[in-house]
Amino acid sequence: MTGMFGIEYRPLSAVLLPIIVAFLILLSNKRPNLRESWTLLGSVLLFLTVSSMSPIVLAEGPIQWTWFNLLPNIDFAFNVDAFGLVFATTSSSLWILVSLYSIGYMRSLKEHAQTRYYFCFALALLGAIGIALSSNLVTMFVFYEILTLSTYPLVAHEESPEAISAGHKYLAYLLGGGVFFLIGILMTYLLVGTTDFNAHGILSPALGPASKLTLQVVFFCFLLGFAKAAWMPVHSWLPSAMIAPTPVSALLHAVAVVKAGVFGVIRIVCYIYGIDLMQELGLGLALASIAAFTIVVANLYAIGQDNLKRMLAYSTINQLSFILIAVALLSPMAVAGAMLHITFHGFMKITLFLCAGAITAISGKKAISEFKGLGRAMPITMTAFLIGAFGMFGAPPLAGFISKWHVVLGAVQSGQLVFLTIILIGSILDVVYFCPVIINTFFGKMPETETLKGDLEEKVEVYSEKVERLETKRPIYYFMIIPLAITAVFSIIFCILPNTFSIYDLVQMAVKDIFGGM
Amino acid sequence: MPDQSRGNLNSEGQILAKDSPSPSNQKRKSLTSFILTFLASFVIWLILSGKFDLFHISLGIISCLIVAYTSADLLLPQQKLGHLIKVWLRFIRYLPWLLYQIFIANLHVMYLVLHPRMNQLIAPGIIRFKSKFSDEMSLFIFANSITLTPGTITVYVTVDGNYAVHAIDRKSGEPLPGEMEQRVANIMGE
Amino acid sequence: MDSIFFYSALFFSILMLLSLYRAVFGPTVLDRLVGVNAIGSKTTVLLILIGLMYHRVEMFVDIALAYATLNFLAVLAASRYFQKRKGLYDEAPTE
Amino acid sequence: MKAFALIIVILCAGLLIYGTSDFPPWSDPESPASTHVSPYYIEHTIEDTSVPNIVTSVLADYRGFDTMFETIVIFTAGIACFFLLRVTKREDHESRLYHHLVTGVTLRIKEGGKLPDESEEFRRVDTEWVPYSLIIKITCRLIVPFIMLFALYVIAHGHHSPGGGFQGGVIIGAAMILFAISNDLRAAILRLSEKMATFFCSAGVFIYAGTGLLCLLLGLNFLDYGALAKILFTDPVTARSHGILAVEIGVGIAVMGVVVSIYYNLSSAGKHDEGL
Amino acid sequence: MNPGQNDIIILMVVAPLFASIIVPIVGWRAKKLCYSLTILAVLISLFSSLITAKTVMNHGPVQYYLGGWKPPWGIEFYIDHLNAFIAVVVTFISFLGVIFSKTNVENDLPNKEGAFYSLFLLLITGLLGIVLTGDMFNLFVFLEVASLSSYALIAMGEKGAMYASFRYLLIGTVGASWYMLGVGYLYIVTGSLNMANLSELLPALYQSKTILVGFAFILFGVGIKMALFPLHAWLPDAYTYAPSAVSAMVAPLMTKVMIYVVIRVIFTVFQPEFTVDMIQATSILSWFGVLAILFGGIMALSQTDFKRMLCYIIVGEIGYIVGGVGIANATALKGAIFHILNDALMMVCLFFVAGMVMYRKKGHRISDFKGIFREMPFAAIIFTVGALAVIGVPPTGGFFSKWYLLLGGIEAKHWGFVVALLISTLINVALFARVFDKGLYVHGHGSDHSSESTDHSSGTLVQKTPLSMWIPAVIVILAILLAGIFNQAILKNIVQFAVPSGL
Amino acid sequence: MGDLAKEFVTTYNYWVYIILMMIGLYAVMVKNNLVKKIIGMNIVQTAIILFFISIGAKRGATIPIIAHGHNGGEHAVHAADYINPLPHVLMLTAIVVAVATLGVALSLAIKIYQEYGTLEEDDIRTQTREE
Amino acid sequence: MNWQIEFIILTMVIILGIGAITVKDLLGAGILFGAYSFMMCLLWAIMGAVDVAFTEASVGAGVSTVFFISAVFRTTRGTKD
Amino acid sequence: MDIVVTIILIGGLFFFAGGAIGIIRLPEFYCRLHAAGQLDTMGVLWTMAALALYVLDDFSLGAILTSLKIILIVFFLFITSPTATHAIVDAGVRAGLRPWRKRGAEE
Repeated sequence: MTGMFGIEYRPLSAVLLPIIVAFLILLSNKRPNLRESWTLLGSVLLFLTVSSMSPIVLAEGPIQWTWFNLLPNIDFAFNVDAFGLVFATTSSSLWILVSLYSIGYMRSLKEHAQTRYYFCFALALLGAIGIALSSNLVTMFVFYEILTLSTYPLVAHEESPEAISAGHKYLAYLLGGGVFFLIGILMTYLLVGTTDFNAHGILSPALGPASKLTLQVVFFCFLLGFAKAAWMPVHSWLPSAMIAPTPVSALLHAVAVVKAGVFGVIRIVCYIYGIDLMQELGLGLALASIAAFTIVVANLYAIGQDNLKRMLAYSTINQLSFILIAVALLSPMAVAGAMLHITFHGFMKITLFLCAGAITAISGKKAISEFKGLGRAMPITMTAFLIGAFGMFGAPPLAGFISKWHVVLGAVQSGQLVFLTIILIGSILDVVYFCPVIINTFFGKMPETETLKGDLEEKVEVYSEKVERLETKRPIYYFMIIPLAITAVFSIIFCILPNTFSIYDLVQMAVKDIFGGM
Repeated sequence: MPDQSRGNLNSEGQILAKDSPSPSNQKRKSLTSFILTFLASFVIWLILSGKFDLFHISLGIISCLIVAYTSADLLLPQQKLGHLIKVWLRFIRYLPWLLYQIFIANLHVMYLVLHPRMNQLIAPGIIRFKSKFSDEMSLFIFANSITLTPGTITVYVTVDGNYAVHAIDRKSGEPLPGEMEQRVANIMGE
Repeated sequence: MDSIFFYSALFFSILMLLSLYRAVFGPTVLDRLVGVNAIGSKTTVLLILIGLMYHRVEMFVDIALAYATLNFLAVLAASRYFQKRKGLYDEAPTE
Repeated sequence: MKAFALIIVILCAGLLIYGTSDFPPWSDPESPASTHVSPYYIEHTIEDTSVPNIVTSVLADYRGFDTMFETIVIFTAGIACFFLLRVTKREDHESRLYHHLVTGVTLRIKEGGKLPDESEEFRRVDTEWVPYSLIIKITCRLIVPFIMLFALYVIAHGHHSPGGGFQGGVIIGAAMILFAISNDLRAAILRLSEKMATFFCSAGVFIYAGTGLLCLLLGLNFLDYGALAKILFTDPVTARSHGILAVEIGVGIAVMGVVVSIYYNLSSAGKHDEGL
Repeated sequence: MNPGQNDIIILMVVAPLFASIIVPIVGWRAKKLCYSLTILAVLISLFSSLITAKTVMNHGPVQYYLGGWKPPWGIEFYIDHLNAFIAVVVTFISFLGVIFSKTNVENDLPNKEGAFYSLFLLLITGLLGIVLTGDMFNLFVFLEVASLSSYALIAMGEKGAMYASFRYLLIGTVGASWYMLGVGYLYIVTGSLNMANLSELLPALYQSKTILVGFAFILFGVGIKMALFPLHAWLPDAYTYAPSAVSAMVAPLMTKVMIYVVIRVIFTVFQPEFTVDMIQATSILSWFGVLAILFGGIMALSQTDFKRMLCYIIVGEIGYIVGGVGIANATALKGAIFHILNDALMMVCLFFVAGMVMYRKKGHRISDFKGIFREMPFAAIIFTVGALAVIGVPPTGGFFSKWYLLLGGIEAKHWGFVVALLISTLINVALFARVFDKGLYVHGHGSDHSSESTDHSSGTLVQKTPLSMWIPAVIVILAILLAGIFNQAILKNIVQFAVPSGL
Repeated sequence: MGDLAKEFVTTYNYWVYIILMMIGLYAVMVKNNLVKKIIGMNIVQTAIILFFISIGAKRGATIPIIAHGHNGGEHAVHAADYINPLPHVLMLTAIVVAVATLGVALSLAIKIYQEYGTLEEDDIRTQTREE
Repeated sequence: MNWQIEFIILTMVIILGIGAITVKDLLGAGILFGAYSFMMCLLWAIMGAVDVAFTEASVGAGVSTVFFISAVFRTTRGTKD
Repeated sequence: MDIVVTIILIGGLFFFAGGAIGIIRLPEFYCRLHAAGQLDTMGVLWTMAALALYVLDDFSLGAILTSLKIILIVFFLFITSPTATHAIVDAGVRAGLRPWRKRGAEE
């Protein structure tokens, strides 16, 4: 096939699309409608491009595309393999929904600097897609940094002092981590002369010349580098980044940033070190311990939170560590579960965040204790929230069940019963901290002064006396409801049909590459 | 007096000081002075150069032309040729006398300087007198002659011939203006 | 003859040291100027003496001439300063 | 600060003395400095350039490129002084004193009085003006032409005796300065205007660099005066000698212009009024 | 090689030289013409440097005998890969700088266009001469040409520039004198001034104390000029107060060219076995680099003035390069040489931004950057690219030179340098985050007016940034990106060969 | 005359240049007045010129101008008869550089005086700090 | 051959150098610096560097002293040190 | 010839010595000028005459020209030296330097 849409050019076009969109957004900054249609168009095209690659990858194996030479033995190259495609599909499909939602959210709140917002959003997507598709550590590092930098203005979007300091914290953690990542890359390059990902790991030849300690130190450098994965000592940027607008939080938690972190860790564990080397160095255990610690502590934190978004943030930390622990078990099933959980958690968490955002945008409430009676006022939103929450602890008809099931199987497979226990405890604690929300919304009673009658439309009527803007911008309110409904639906669909978007096939293929079979 | 030049100046167009007309900006380019300057400088060139081949001579001619062109009006502003030669001849006649005077006076100063009780011998003071010259050149020669003669230094001269002379003791100051003025007047034909 | 030149040159240098006293310790600037002027005239002669000691006097005459010229210039410029700026004692604290 | 500076100074001195201990003996004819490169110059100067003054031949020919940039350095200084100091605006209250050239009378115009134009007759004088001493004026009038002649001699005879373009140029500049001191700066500027001085700066450097470029155009390397033989109709050795002369003249003109220009700007702080 | 190709080398120096002579004269009549003449001259210089670089790449080092005299006796231009590379950098940056200077000169220095451009060209001439020459003393002369013109140019800045320039002059002259003293020490024991000849003569004398002291003084002298850490005191003031066109040009180039001199002296005039093995000069140097990096970073953090902050960043960046030179293995040196290009590009980029902000807001404090992302979005983009390059974010060139420096540091196990480099990266992030915050977030808490309204009002009120500022800035960000993307092409074709043999 | 004294006398030039250089350096660093600093700077430069000229000195040799009377063009010129001309050439350049620097430095001093009304460094610093 | 003269002159050079930087009067310092240049010129003539001596005579004695005096004329004579 | 030269030279040295001592001994600026200006001029005249004579010893065109040059210098100094002296005095007077008076004399 020839032309721009030939198979070999698809990785490139997937990467170029967000850039083009970003600059189109910048150019049309005076015309909001045009700007937002670029965003939507771009996201849809990106999703189509990415998903069009999965049949080819499944059929013919990875798509290689080398652009130019960066450093000796290191090219600026893309290698679309199954695992990368999982992440790419997730983030590109979620971009569509988040864009839709953003339009509603931003317009309804009359946010400032919307051009910057959409511009940075597109660049963040560029980072995520690039991370997913890159074929070596250096290329990945490029996109990793792009992702970090482009999300910084988003985090500090509100421009209040707290927002800016949150942004600084975010930058400090992630770029500081980036430095360690760079060291890791440098050491890898020095030890083996290449940084290409390989399903069996590339560092094993280095074991001779370099000591075990070196490799262990390098691993921790990498781990520090992926501070985006928010494991426990380096997690604190995540809750403070909650100050950002909700779509941004959704982006951070579900679509791009933290997922890029765990994605990176999986890449390091499976594709740089390789399963055998990990076991030999005993690093799996170390990683699992960190993750287990994180799960427990993050859950305890989450229970104490009254702010919904902060609670969700700790929930995210907890879920990410769940993925890490799954990888650290180093058994095929567990790894498959981890990969699946990237996608599934993305969909579920985004549902939760979109709900939280909708609640804030419509009712102006942020604290869980104020949510009394909202379930009746906003039934669609709260139903979606319920779905997301149950998905989190893996209740059967929901997507979380599939991934958790795989992980539990994997834990059994590898015989790490301690960690199995911790996973289970974690899931139970999930229930505990979601309970207050559910109880408050569905069983609590709304305070007298703010009683809402009927469905959403009526609520808007009531509020129109107080808050004018909700009324005037009413149609765009649907922009917020529809995405979260869609994600909630997908959370269910993924349980019933795990192979939507060929996710399951791709995961299986990836695991087969790594372990040579399930 | 120079200090008077900054007196009380109020009236419009008051004369502050009288100065000689500056030769520099009056473009009196006379051929005579050009040729004379050229010749004089060429003689000096030959003394300086000491090379008589064609190349260096032509360089000399070019240089002397440049000098004559740029500074003929400086060296010889207005004199007539005959007058000039006469002045020079008389000046050369004047020189031995001047040298003799200088020598004598020098010995006097030496005596003063080397005398153990010098401070009692010297009696510095300023002498003022008016000379009869009106020509700048004669004023100049007279002033420099006074300065060269030890024991006396010209402090200032004005265009109209007022002199102030600093003398180291009475003996040095006494003969002024005296014989020297006469001789200088002779040179300039006044 | 060389030795005579040498000793007279030496004598000149010692005389210059004497003038130097005035140049360095002269109470007013003008005293320094006098000292420097005196050094200058001695230097002119000394240059020719050096030329004689090198047996290449024709080379040194030019330097002496230039030296005499420019010494004059320097003295003139310095004295010109006082013709324009009054107050020998006002501005500069003297020892 | 003083103690700190003293420590640094003493450290430097110690370092230098340490380095001095391995020097070859002073004025030793066998020292490397006297035996490695320089004998070539001494022994070949006549046959290469027919210039007896070795310093001149090395300066203008063997290391002519150095000298070219030495000229550029001084040119830079001239331009820099102009750039830093020159002011074109003039406060009006300064322009009150006028000199009537014909009679030599100095006038002060009252406030509101009509200012005469700067012309042949009237010349502006500044507040700091003092009458110029007659003796100094006449002395300078007499010796300035002589100094100029001497300077030209120095430039022209750089081949055979000490001197050369730079010294000659400085002496011409000194003659101009002498003139400016003995009369006033305006008189000097009337003789050699500022633009003319700048033009001389440029022209001098242009002569030097142009000679080099001419050599390049004639087919040899930059500043290889041997190439001039083609247009001077002489042998390359004589051509080199003439090339050196041309270069020296360039240096002389440039240096003269620069010295004069710097003096103009320094002595009047860029106002080009009365000057020192 | 035919002689015609060689003649192009001398054109590189002579073109700006002739222009600098003619420009002041032309300036009396036609002030506009000065600018175009200057551009023309620098363009010629740029082309000839490119052609020379090509020749060097194809045929190896080129020599040019000035006056036709063979090297130990005459002066030569000796151009190898290192020279050719730096010469291209110098001409390129000065080309951009000249284009940029137009409005600055017209607004701030009326009636002195001729002198300004003349000095500008002389500065370029001097810098190019330093780069090209193969003679130690000739280098000094060029150094003085460049320094003198830069003193004058810097002095014409805002209030305070005079005094800064004066200090620069004093310190710089002492530095140049020390350099000359060092050359004298070398001369007294070898009798030669030619670099190539010296490198042949010196190995026999490596035990001599004189050589050691001479080497030390050359390094001191050049160290002052390039503002290596303990000797940097003149730099921040001078470059902060200089006119924006001047600081955009002098700040990136002067120090870089001096670093070139250091590389020349350490690795060509003296052989690595002396400087690296015998007296360990390079390891001392690398520690000074480390100190410079840390000191520059910390001082930059405490600045409230953007240009002054950039000046301290320069101090730090010099530390990078000096450290890379000091590590003295092939990788680090490659990184150091490549960083010369990158640093020059990113510094010129950031100083362009400072100039633009100065033009619009009449100030260059960080607080003046408030809202530039809205009011001057393209300047903001340029700033962003420059800042990213300084931080060392991958697609820009800054990353790759840092990569090699780090790699070299790890190879040499020089952990101090590696750590300093990484810390400095973080400090740079913090530095630019401050500016970003000022530029990006104008609304503060509780934004009352919507973004669209500001968008409309800002465009009309303030005057537009002129085209002459635009074009160079756009070129420079393209260059930064291209230097990153095609770093392998640059490294493999030129920089690799620029690394001296014996390492 | 003892060996030590002889040694001292024959290397006196080097001692003097070091002393001068240090005087100049001290003046540049410590002196408060800008013109004094300029003088110090110039002294440093002259000291270096002195050093270079001392390099060129050669025992029993004459000035570096080929004498016509003794050995003109047809005779061979012996290098040992003439003082090493190269340092002279270099120092001519250095003197020119020194005077050029002096000119620029003095212009700057004048400008500083116009701007601050003083030439004392500490006064200038106080004024700068007050702003 | 004539180290004695050289010795005296070098000593004078040092004295003048110290004098030039210690004198509490800028004009005096300028004049002394001019004298310093004279001595340097003489020194170089003694060492046989005629061209350098010539240059120093013209530059140091003439031009640079005049420059100093001009600068002092345009600024101030007084100084604290 | 050598003896003549020596004698004249010593005469010149004598005057120079007088000048140098005068500069140090005389009590004030104006008086010092007398010593500095005139005795030095005389000294220059004598020494230069001696040197010119010595040069003339080797009788050739070059020698004559050289001695002429030396005479030129003398001539030059005879014009400039009194002028310089005058300039310094003038400066002193204008700068307001009071001439020294003997204690108790005249007033």
